Amino acid sequence: MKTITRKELTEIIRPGSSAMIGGFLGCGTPDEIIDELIVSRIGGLTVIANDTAFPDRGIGRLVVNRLVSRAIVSHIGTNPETQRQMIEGEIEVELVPQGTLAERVRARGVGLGGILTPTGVGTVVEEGKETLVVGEQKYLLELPISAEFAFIKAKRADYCGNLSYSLTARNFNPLMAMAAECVIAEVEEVVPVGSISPEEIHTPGVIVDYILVRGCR
Amino acid sequence: MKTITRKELTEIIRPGSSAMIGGFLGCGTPDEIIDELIVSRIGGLTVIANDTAFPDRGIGRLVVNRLVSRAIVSHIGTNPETQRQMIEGEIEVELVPQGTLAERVRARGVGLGGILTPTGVGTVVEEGKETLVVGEQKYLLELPISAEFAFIKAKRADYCGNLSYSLTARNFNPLMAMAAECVIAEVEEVVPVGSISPEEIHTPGVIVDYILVRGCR
Amino acid sequence: MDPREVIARRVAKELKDGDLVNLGIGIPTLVANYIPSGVNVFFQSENGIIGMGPEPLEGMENPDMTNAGGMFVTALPGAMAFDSAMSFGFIRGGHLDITVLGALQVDEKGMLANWMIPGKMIPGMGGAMDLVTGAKKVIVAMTHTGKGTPKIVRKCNFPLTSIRPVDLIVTELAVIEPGPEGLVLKEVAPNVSIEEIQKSTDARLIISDRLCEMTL
Amino acid sequence: MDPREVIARRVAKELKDGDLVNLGIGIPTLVANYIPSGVNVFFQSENGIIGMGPEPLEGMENPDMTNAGGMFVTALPGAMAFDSAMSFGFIRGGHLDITVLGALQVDEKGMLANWMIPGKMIPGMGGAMDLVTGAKKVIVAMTHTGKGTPKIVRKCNFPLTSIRPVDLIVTELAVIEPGPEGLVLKEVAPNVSIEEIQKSTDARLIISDRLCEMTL
Repeated sequence: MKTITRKELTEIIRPGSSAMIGGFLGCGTPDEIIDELIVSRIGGLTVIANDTAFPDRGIGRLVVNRLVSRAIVSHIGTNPETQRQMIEGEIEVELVPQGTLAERVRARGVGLGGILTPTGVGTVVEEGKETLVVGEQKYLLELPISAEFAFIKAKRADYCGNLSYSLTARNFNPLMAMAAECVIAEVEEVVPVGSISPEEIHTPGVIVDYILVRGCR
Repeated sequence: MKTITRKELTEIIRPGSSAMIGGFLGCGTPDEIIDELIVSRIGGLTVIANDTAFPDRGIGRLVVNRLVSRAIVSHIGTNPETQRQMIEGEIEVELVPQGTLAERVRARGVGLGGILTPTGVGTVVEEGKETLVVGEQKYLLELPISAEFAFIKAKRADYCGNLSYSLTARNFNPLMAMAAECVIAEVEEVVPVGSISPEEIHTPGVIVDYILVRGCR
Repeated sequence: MDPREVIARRVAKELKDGDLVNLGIGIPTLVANYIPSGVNVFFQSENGIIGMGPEPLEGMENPDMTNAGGMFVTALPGAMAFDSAMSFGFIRGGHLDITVLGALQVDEKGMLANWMIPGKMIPGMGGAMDLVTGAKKVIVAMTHTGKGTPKIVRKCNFPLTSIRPVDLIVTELAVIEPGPEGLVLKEVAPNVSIEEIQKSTDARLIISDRLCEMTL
Repeated sequence: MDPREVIARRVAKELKDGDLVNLGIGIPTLVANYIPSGVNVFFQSENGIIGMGPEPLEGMENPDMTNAGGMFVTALPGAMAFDSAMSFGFIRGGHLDITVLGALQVDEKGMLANWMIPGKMIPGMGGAMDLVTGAKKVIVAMTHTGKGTPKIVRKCNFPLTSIRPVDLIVTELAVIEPGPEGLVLKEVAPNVSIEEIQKSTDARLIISDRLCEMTL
């Protein structure tokens, strides 16, 4: 684990990368990483996230700034700009049921080859997917999803990179930290090793590559 | 959620039941529930657990007292009595890789129809199982596992039944609490609602049926 | 009474003590305001909490504490936070007693369409597909028509949310229960005739033997 | 030097700073005693902890803090506790850098058998199948023979642990690396001849061009 500055982000993240980004309508999203992507015009991104938030918030700002070429998300209803870009063919959007998205990200992180879910059976979500019947119930085989980067937001880190999330800002963050090749965590503060109890650490430092402390340019 | 006594356990648990039991070599096992099963001779049990611990500890004591007719576990090496009963045909043992057991219990609790794991491919664990190839890698389809009861051990409960586990005593407990029809939790203490922080609650009270407080007869 | 309040009040009567409940955005959210006294329910929100409380007082908002609509909420004593996999574990795993959602269309078989109007509006399914597939009881809370167009139709022509039928439809005019024979009209709002309801409904309604007036 | 210590010392040299490491029961556990200075590793234990420390002082044991062998251990600063699904998520998901395990047999293809002797001893696989399948590097740490019987064989006749070959075999006599051509003898213990090693080995050994003496 290495602590980095906003400027150093631009040496690590290349345009055209795929990135999982934590957050739920902006809550638990790494806003300063997003700020830097916008300032440095790092575009052509494939974004895997719960949603595209609002035009002026979180991942929505990446969309408005035209840095996203593809989005794999469960919801775009709160961001008219995503809908507009999608309808005009400027952005590719793959809609995934939220629970399925969570399990697909998790599957990658924990080394499963896929999961069987009843969600989406008999709907357009089933199209092009393998189905299996287990005990008379039909399931969709949903496959793991991976990315080069995970941009996550935690409340606190310790100097080993152990992360602790807060309330509903947790959401997809710990799942994404497990699933990407390079994990960059934006945190509000860094505390001494040992000051977060073993039960309050949600993501271990050994899987975190970089820490960006908010407000440190 | 209802608080019960050891005697009331015997009105709830019938001989011949299937039960998931938390613990890892006895650590995080509900010992007083086991005491009561032994005292009341509630036998013919199908036990789903990580292991059968030691002859004088945890689930091992159920085996020694001949209350277990079937065990679905990952390891019996620390309990010669389980091995003896198995070889002599007195107990049926299904061995499941530990990570697969965890995912099978979890799958049931979170409503998945199964998971694909690379673990066990090409070994005796593959026998009789469906295999799938995803992206050139072969996986076993492992199915959810359920039980009538989950006997779990938590450090603390609040008066809503919210549970908090401690260190390595957590292990299978929160997964099992999600997967069984009736959840009975043995706890060391019950604290006022609101005194366990939202991040420290690992199992919500809404899925816990009964609480047995240690030392309360 | 405002139609939205009628719907929310009637849905609230379906909640039982100890239930784990998920309320969708819009009218469903209002249900929380009308829980019968003596009934204690736990609200789950997809974004990762059980034990969600009402909107905070001004100045007491916390950026890490929002509901699935992105609005600030509070945590009640005994609240629990978790990640998205766990959150949908509760939903898909059958631990959620009741989900209340809005609808674009519901049909004679109880099928729900609520996430997309082809070629027009594609908000996405969010958690709706998991909620309808996994909850023990699915209640649709919606105005009976959308700008005069019936939302209770013979067959949904918008994409379905799930092939699992909903359990109850509550509108400002009626309470309707999908069953094996079709949609059963169980309750009518005060001063509303069966004919008026059928007129605003594209699907054929079966009149329950025990039809009664909606009480709020 | 005790053969077990030789093995543990040599394996310890494989650990790199920052590695996440899982040590099996028996000889592998001893590896923790010989970590090179300046190398900081994190020990993961299947039962649910990263950051496991050594045995506690007498009287400082806690019943909620044990290792995968059921022995009391301590938590180092920065330790993290988790459930069994998460624990094997780290293992199966490729987050574990090194696993060190014992063996009943290893064969020419690097296949490992370590959980059952048919008709004789069936401890069960525990976490071994996941560990061998999922870890980035699998090291077998074992005595070269079992009561004089070779454990490095042409083909395992005990049930396999995984079809993923191990990466390194460390015994008190030799360091052997399975490769596409077979087992390559890379290091020999001081005062041990190649002939002696081959005599204690059922499988044919390929002598490395860069064969050297084992340093501890």
